[in-house]
Amino acid sequence: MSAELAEPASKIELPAGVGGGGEIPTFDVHLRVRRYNPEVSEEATWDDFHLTMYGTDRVLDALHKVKWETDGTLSFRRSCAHGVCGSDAMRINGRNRLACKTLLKDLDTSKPITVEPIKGLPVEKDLIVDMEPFFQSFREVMPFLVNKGHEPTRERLQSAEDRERFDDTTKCILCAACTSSCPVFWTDGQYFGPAAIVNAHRFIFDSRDDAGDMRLEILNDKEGVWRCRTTFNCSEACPRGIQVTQAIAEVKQAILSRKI
Amino acid sequence: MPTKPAGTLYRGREGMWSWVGHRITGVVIFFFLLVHVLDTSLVRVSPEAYTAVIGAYKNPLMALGETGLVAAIVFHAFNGLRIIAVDFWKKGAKYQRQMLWAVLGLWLVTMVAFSIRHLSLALGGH
Amino acid sequence: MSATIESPRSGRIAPQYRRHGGSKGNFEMIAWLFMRLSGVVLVVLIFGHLFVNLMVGEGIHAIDFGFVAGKWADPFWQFWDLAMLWLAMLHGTNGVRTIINDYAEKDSTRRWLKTVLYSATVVIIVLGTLVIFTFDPCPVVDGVPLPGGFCPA
Amino acid sequence: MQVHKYDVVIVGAGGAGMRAAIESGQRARTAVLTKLYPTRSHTGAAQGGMCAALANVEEDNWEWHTFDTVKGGDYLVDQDAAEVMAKEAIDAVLDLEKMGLPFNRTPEGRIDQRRFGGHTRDHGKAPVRRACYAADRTGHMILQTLYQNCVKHNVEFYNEYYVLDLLTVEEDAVREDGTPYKQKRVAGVVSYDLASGELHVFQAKSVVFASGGAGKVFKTTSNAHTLTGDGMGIAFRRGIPLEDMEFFQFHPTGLAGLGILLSEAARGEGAILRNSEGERFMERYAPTIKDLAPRDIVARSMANEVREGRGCGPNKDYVLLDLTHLEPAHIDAKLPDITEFARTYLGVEPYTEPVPVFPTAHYAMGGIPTNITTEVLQDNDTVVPGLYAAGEVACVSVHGSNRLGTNSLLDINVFGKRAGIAAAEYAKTADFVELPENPLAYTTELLDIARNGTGDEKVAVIRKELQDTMDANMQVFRTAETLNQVLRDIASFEERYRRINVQDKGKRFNLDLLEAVELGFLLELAKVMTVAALYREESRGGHFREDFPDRNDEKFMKHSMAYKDDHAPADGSAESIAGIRLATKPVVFTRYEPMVRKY
Ligand SMILES: Cc1cc2nc3c(=O)[nH]c(=O)nc-3n(C[C@H](O)[C@H](O)[C@H](O)COP(=O)(O)OP(=O)(O)OC[C@H]3O[C@@H](n4cnc5c(N)ncnc54)[C@H](O)[C@@H]3O)c2cc1C
Ligand code: HEM
Ligand code: SF4
Ligand code: F3S
Ligand code: FES
Repeated sequence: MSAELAEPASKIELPAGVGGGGEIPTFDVHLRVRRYNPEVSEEATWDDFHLTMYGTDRVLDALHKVKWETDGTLSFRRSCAHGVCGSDAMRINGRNRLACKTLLKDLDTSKPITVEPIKGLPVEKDLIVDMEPFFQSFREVMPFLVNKGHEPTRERLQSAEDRERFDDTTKCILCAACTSSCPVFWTDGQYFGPAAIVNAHRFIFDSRDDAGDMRLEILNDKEGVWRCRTTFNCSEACPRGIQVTQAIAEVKQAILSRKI
Repeated sequence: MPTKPAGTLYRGREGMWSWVGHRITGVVIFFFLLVHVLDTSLVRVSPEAYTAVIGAYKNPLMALGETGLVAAIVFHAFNGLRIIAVDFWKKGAKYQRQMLWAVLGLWLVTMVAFSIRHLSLALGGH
Repeated sequence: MSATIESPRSGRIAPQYRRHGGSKGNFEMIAWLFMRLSGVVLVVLIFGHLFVNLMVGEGIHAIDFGFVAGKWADPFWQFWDLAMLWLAMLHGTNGVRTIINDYAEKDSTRRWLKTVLYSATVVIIVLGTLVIFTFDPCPVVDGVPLPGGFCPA
Repeated sequence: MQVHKYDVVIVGAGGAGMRAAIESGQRARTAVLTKLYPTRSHTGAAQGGMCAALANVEEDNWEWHTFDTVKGGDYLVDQDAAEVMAKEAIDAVLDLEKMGLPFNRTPEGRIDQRRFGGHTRDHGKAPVRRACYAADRTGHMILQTLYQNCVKHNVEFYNEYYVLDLLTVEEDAVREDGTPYKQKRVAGVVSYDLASGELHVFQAKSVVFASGGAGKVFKTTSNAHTLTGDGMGIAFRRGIPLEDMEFFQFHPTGLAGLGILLSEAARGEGAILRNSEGERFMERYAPTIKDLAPRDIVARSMANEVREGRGCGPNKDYVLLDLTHLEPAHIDAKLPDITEFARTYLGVEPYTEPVPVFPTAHYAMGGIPTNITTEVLQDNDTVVPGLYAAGEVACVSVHGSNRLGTNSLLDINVFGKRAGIAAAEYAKTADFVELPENPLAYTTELLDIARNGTGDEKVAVIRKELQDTMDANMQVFRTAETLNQVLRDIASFEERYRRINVQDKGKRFNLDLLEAVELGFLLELAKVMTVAALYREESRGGHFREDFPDRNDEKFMKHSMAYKDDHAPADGSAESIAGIRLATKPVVFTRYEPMVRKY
């Protein structure tokens, strides 16, 4: 430790309310969930649930409460419950969010909270969509390191600055919040989509990689980067705070400067 | 895929709505341009025909329409420049929102100036 | 008991999402670049056009055959309007092409709409170009100048 | 019935599963079955780092690493395995780098390394910088990099396929000494396709279990909702023993009520713990090193404060992690993740308010017993040919009674790789084992019981009660009394489990049904853990018995092995409780003699 810290006090006065006692604040929420089960009907419906929730609860907790206490058929994906696995991207009050990272108290609880599946991918049941087209686009951009030089016995060297160059796009958890928020992707689902471009970016700008040109060629496709209309929905939806539109712009420029 | 009821509208922010505006204004201008070339072509038919058609543009109602059209063009143009900045300026993406407010501000100023002059000319007559 | 069946959820893509063969060449890139370049130039051209036609002098009231003729007597304005015509039409056509690509659901509709679009574009560009170049400030029919003409005194 | 045939089937696509798949996929026809999309696996949640004695920043060597691992595990570590792991750690890290993992770099461009609890130079002389890391998301980068390489090598994934049963056959065999025994052999696995609700049989020459941990037996846990110990449960039900299940690591600083992990780095940077009276209580428990005492000691001290009524909050059930005396700039620079989690999830501003924390169940040291080639053992030394296990589901045992930080990401890479190679090599020479007659029978029945149940019990309610009793009685403090309480509770849960009612009767994405099946595994494992904990009348590493507070090498320097045995008499003796038979397995020593574990 550089700066020597003063030894903290052995005992301090805790501010009121921190030490304990009192009731846990609760509040009521009205959850509107878009339901769809092709085994029952081809028509989707809106289901309403009224719940009493606690201060630290997230939308995921509300969905769990419904599933565990009221309606076991409500289906949605989730795993880590703290925003690192990318399972539970869904549309909350009209915007793509991770249910496990959206606190109820940050939403306007005087109105119903709407929860819908992400847009543009085939809905399979309730909040579950078919992720295969999404992952297919990811796979198509060669999202892996290609190095043509011969393997060193130790690690390949990379300067801290070169490492920093692509740091932002390594944060992706493939949650699809970005791609399914993109108005261009909604139209016909052919667009590679921001997530695939983000993951191509991660390698194109990795100094150790030799296949950047091939990836740029892939994204120079008619369904590639040129379809992006800079609507910024992706950047705003990304739960990892990745500057997605910026990354797309960098890829566009890389293609241009290679061609010209 | 589920049919009815439709889901809600995606609640995009500045970026999405500016794009919607850009797209709509682009199409509007395009169709106007088609018509505008056609009517201008009348100068090849006869001076009278042209002057007659152009006369229609001078009608006060049309003056409002023209103002609307210019509003569309000005928005499309300024926002087009914003998009170009996002594409080519390093910090464009970061400041896209601020740039949109700048676009709207400039648009307002331009339109106020234009409307005063144009409407007073068009409606004032002589 | 069937022996091997395809692995159902790895690589099985709903048909409407399957991308059919990428485009060769750089057409989309060039179109994209063209939109930006033409956009910048169009700002100058269109704003100049609007300013001269609507803001200067008496504005729209001044516009009549004579006004146009006066302008096109000058090759500068001929070139100006010609550039504006071409750039705006190509820019607009490419823009609408993008929109058709986005929203047409079926390939056949797409082809249809684009045919209509391109035909319209060709007609308008050809027509406009002809008008600018073959424009006669003093049209004469049967030896008599048409009324409203802009004939040298 | 749908039957797929593969040389190798890998169950689980976390770090261990995908590391295995990369090796196996290039050598044999391989399928990876996973109940989650690979990138959703919980390996992605790991933050701190992965250690290897690269000596990039200071002198280090793998023997010191071995020693630290053995000592950290309170000498219950099999030392041959620890040697293998520490030695191969270096290649494991370099492999990942070559696959593209974006490690943080030193100014010279080498992989950077940092300190982590328990890792020392020269057998405990001073802390050493051994953990390789990628910002504060090393696990995420490992998971992504491995998935990327699976894509590169075209590994075949079956996503959202739940493996629910292991197909084995038994053959009569004779040991070298002439005693007859039943030799198990692997025929394949049975899997449930979540999307369609169909069962699929995967016939395979080798099966690798890499299905991760079982943290969901506890209420407060850093583990994902999906970590329900399926792999351990399946193996156990098929007669494979489970080793050292009493050892579960509790991390001191989980966000209170949520269990989300706040890295140990917080206390390293000067944060301290306080109780409801504002007192820095660690001064009482560990007067010299205070808040930086080992994980198990800190966790126990925290629990004791709460138990004695000095907990905070409305229910007085947590303590506080105080960072308010630190400079905000320092916090931002060193602890960005902590501040982010505390703000997002508790709405607490760590600059000015103390953060509510409580020990959180973190890591299962025990699991399916394997040897160092990752072959699964059906008893102390008989290998099940063709069956492999790696990662948190397995017990090699490199973690003994307490895992060192950063050793798990290492474990999954070293032994994942070994498992992939071994399974593929075995498949090259072996033949398919004939599937047992009616391979779906067991699974069909399992699902039917859950699906067609008409009782009035809810899965979520039983699960919650299970987790509550585990947190209350099986957590950092254990006594014979609390453990027996758990066993009584579990007995009643098991009875109620037979009367559950699953609401969703459909076939598509019936997660309701699978939660019921998962609860079955949780109950089974909770029971094994408790029985093993009851048997171990000593305190060692992550297992602390208040009624036996000392380590007892004489009696308990050995691994516990729990077998499912429906004929085990429920005579109340420690070795045999209602369906579980306990045995022991010797610990492998190579060069380090047990010493008192103190830092
Ligand atoms: C918050 C947190 C932080 C951590 N930090 C560190 C650290 O800094 N350093 C360190 O070394 N360790 C750390 N660990 C521990 C380490 O991350 C894990 O032990 C390790 O990642 C486990 O990897 P795994 O491959 O065994 O399992 P997982 O990554 O959990 O993967 C399990 C896989 O099995 C599949 N699966 C499960 N059940 C079934 C089934 N029935 N059918 C089919 N598939 C199934 C799942 O889909 C998943 O793909 C941390 C753990 C946590 C929780
Ligand atoms: C005045 C100067 C203009 C500028 C600076 C400009 C700029 C742009 C730019 C940069 C784009 C690309 C948007 C994108 O890729 O997301 C665009 C699109 C478009 N422009 Fe223009 N433009 C101008 C004038 C015009 C004119 C005169 C027309 C009509 C003829 C027009 C019609 C369109 C159309 C239809 C689109 C497509 C919109 C879309 O895809 O959403 N523009 N414009
Ligand atoms: S870029 Fe962001 S939003 Fe898109 S998939 Fe990755 S993490 Fe999700
Ligand atoms: S939302 Fe879509 S249009 Fe571009 S900026 Fe993002 S990819
Ligand atoms: S559950 Fe993992 S990101 Fe939300």
